[in-house]
Amino acid sequence: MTRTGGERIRAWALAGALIVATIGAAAWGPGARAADPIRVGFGMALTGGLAAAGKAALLAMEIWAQDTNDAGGLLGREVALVYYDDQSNPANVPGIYTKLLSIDQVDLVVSGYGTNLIAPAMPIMMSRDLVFMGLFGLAVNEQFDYDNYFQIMPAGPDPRLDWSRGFFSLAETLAPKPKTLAIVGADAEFSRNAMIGARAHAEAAALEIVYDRTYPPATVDYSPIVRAIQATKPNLVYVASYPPDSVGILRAAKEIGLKARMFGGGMVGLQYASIQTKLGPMLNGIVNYDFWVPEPTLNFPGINEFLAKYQAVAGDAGVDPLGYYLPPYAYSYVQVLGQAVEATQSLDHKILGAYIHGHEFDTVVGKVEFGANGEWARTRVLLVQFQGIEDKSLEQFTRPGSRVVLYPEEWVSGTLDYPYAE
Amino acid sequence: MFTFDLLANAIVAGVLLGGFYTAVSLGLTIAFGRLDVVNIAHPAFVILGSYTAYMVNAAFGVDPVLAGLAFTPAFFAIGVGIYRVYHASFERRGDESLRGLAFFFGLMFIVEVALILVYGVDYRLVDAPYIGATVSFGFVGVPMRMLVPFALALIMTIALQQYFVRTFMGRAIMAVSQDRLALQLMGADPTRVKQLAFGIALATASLAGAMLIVIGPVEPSMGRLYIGRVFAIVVLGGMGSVGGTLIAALLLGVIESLTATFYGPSWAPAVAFGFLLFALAVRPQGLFGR
Amino acid sequence: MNPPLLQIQDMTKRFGGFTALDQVTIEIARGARFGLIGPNGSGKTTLINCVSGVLAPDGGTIRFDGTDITTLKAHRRTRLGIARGFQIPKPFASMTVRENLAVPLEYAAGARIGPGIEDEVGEILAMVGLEEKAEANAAGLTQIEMRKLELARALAAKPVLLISDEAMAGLSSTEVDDILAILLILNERGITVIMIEHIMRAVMRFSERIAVLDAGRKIAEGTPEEILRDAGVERAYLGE
Amino acid sequence: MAAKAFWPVAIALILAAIGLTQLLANEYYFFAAYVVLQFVVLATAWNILGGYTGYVNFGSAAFFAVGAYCSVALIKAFDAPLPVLILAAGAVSGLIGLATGYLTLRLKGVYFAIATLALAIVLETFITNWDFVGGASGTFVLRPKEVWLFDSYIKFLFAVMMVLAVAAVGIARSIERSKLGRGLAAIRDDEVAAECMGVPTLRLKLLATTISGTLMGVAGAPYPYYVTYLDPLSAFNLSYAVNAIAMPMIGGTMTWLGPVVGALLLGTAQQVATVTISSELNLLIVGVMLVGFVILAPEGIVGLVRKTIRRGRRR
Repeated sequence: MTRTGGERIRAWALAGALIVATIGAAAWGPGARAADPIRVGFGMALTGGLAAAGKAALLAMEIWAQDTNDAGGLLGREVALVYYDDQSNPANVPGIYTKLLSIDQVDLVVSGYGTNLIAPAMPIMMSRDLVFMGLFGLAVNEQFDYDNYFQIMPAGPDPRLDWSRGFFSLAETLAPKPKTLAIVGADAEFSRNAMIGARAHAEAAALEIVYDRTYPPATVDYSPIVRAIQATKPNLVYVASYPPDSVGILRAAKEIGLKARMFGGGMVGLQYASIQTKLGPMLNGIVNYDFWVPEPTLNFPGINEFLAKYQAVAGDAGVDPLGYYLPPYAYSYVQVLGQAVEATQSLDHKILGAYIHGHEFDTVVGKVEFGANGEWARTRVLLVQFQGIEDKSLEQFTRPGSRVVLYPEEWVSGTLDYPYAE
Repeated sequence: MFTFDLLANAIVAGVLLGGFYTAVSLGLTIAFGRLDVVNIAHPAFVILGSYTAYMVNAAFGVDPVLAGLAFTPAFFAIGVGIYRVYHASFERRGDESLRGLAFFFGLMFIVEVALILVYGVDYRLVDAPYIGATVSFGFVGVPMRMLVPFALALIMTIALQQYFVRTFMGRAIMAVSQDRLALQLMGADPTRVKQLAFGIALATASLAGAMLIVIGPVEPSMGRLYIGRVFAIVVLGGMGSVGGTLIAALLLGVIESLTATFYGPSWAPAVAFGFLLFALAVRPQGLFGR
Repeated sequence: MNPPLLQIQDMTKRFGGFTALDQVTIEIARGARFGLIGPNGSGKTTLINCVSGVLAPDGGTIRFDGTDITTLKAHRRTRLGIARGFQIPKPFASMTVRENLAVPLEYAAGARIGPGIEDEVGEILAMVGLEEKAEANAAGLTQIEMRKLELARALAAKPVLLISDEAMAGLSSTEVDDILAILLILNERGITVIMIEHIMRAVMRFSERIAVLDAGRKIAEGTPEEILRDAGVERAYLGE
Repeated sequence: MAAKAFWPVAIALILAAIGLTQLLANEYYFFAAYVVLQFVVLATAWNILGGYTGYVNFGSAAFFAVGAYCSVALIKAFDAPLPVLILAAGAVSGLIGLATGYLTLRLKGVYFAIATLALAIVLETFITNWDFVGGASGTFVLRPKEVWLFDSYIKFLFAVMMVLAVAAVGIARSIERSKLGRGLAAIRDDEVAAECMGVPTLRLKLLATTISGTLMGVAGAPYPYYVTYLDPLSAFNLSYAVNAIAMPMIGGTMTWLGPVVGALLLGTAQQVATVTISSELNLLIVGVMLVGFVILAPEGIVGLVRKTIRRGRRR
């Protein structure tokens, strides 16, 4: 309680020194001035809950940078990626993008993976009028209504509805027509939105919703939930889930013997090879959304070359070995930006924004055209069904026919096998 | 949509889940209830157990539960090591309440991040012949995926109970925090007894981890979700009673299962923890306390 | 006639199945020097814990200065004037000796920190012989100094009733005499003192009346001479 | 006398912060400094209960999130201005602190720690299911377009957080030097002895949980405007709880300076690490530092520095 004056002064000096250090250290970093290469800046989830996706996306973007530089770069300059780990935490995003823009002075910016990590960057982009390419954000622009936001996930102009359009369009074609629907999903951002869409479709199709519940992501055993669904005897079961719960629900459905005409819909995770090879034949009959599968109808120019490069390095990077789901789109969203720069011969964001709005792009995920809200002008959320899965080998998931496309019409590669179980 | 069939199934599912919760909680029942060592890193070690089982299963195709059993000596050794550090740094200084807690908190974080560094944040699954199979008793279906951990948890509970009641060291462990005098009369060195007990507590994490990955996919930060549940069970079980832990875990499992089935799964965790808060407020000695 | 300062009536305390106190009734007059003895585990400390409010009894009542304090919290009892030392010293380890005394002075005796309090602290420390150690850290004291600190801290609460729980264990005979002298001075100033002690010589010399506890029951009460003659007491201490 | 120097220095710091916002154009520094200052408030708040009173709160994230969500609710309902948000968030979090304390503080200290863990989950479940504030899908919060005196909103937020940090540290410092502070220290050292020396332990502990909770809520109140998109997972992020414990432990829990030093050091290190070493190592460092410090330097940096000074003087 009785400290000497000298010590107090020292304590204050320490505090002062620390504050100076804070400010000084914050300025420190791999900062560089706008130099020769064209710099593309972003934050990406390289640790934390979304790291699996973030790392795969980064790999795809590095392949794009390599491809672009091999072809002579943009505007005759090399491209370089400048990125930081957002740790899957939205709190880090505003800092990262201000650093990218005001200290690293990057020329172009693209988003990190997922709605939660796109949204916190939006106000910064809006205050500086920058073109912002989004990677797998769901309905982000609904709130911000920002003209220069473009999003590469093919959800379509009305993401919530388009997400499950395939599932419900196909349900209409079943004979006899289904009457009842169960909806179940996780207490989290994507699944809540997907469920809203599913409810809207159900209303339009006059389906009776007999079960409509969410569960917490921490659920250990899904049997009680699946049993409760089973008890309502639904014709259709629409699931909006994340990877661990997708597995849990699927296993519980098999164990309990869930009966439904169609089962699946919005299950995240069943697109990943690591999960597919664990579930194997259990997947047969599931209808689920997807963005790209190795079907003949989706054989876009450049996709196979890209996947070959990706798969060659995926093992070392510890990411999804096949890389069908996210990586082609991560490649495409920078590809779109690069094509815009080349076409306009400009790095002026106004010009770039106007160009992206008015043109169609040829990418490894096919032709891409953006609507007014920055989403794909037309939806290309695929509805696929697992068919003929015999064992747990990785190879069979690279074969056409293991996941046939049922919707949209333009890309159909097979027919629906139903009921799921009766 | 209430039916008797659904009720019966919900209770059975809850009991099975409760069995697994018992396995996760027993280590803490020993450490917290018997030794007064508040090891909040215990669930993180359970996840570590899941990963060791996964590693062996993926590399050699060994049954995950057997792998979990094989790793118990390693976990025991880790436990002994941790207790030595804990004792020397905190218990002896009488500083366990603040810094000791922070120590385990940091440990939890280190285990989690170490797993991420080695395995990444992907969900990991295991293969075993019984995963996906179901046995039916009338209209009650029991997934083997849940039944195997349940049976194992029961064996673990009984084995530990017998050990504590029948062996000299077991009785010493039961006495160590409550009855110093009895311990002295038995001629046992409390530090050594606690070291042994903490080793056993951590060894259970290896088995519990194996059960966890049999039940469903596992990722490194999952342990946090169990901290609250596990403490709820240990406290409700009466702090240090093996039988009480079993009953409390079964009760929590059934409550969660009934909530998930009839009310809405969203509220299942809040119901469980609300239960804990309520219990702490009105009956802190646990439901089956002394 | 004035009522007794402390009336303990049918005090009962159980721990699970073990009865630590069984309907103990004791009355202590104002200004008395009262001794409480009994073998290990006979319930002396439990009784003191019930009187000071650390434990809640399962039955019986406690009246202090005529008012029922059975359900009163410990700190309220201290403010009323019941202060105690602990058998195993419980110093505030992060504080200096001076700060240790400041806590009861501020909270129990209602003093404000200021020049006045310094005098009080000095006086109390001088009384117990700790004035040299005023600025020392409490955690670094020797066992004997800690016992003195226990006593000093209880005095800082300005008690009407002082309970000394084995304050002399481990002290040399001159130190025991010192403490006894302090307690006698305090008693002369009007403070009622309850002494729990194993050192028979000290209890017998100090106390006007003595109560004997055995296995949670009061087996005898009387003057030191009566207690020494009591056959039951002898049995309790020496066995059958 | 340094006791008198505190407030002039504090006010000078605030004025310097405001001055900086007018001089320095680069927004990044304000984003980074905001986060560091936010941790100063959180660490200081945690230390009032943890360091001064000896009660460990594992649920700092919950108090912080309640503050943030209280703001979201008031923005959605009334478009309330920031000072109102801060006051309301403090009040609500303080009440929750009081209630938690009331439920558990009559028990052994560790039950309080466990209860705070459980509380975090109950509150997260509640927010997840409360659709008005966005529920599980999260919610967008648009920053006001303009703000008086500042040319960007983040600079304004930075200045606000600076005021809050100085206020929090000031409160902690006053408590430390007051009768209340000595009472809390007595509880930390020995609760039974404190009670027997006339310290109303329950009331003081409740006061400490309330003040601590209030300050944590206050730290969270401006957060929705900072991040502009809030979802339960990030608001209840464990990193808040970890940092709120690690920072005072590393800085030193006995004085107000400890959490400040810890937060400035660890917070800055994390900000720098975010833009340099992009790896899990970043998180590992916090864990290892926490464990290392509690084992090897239980009095933290401040304690170490003091010891060194004392030793130096003796020579």
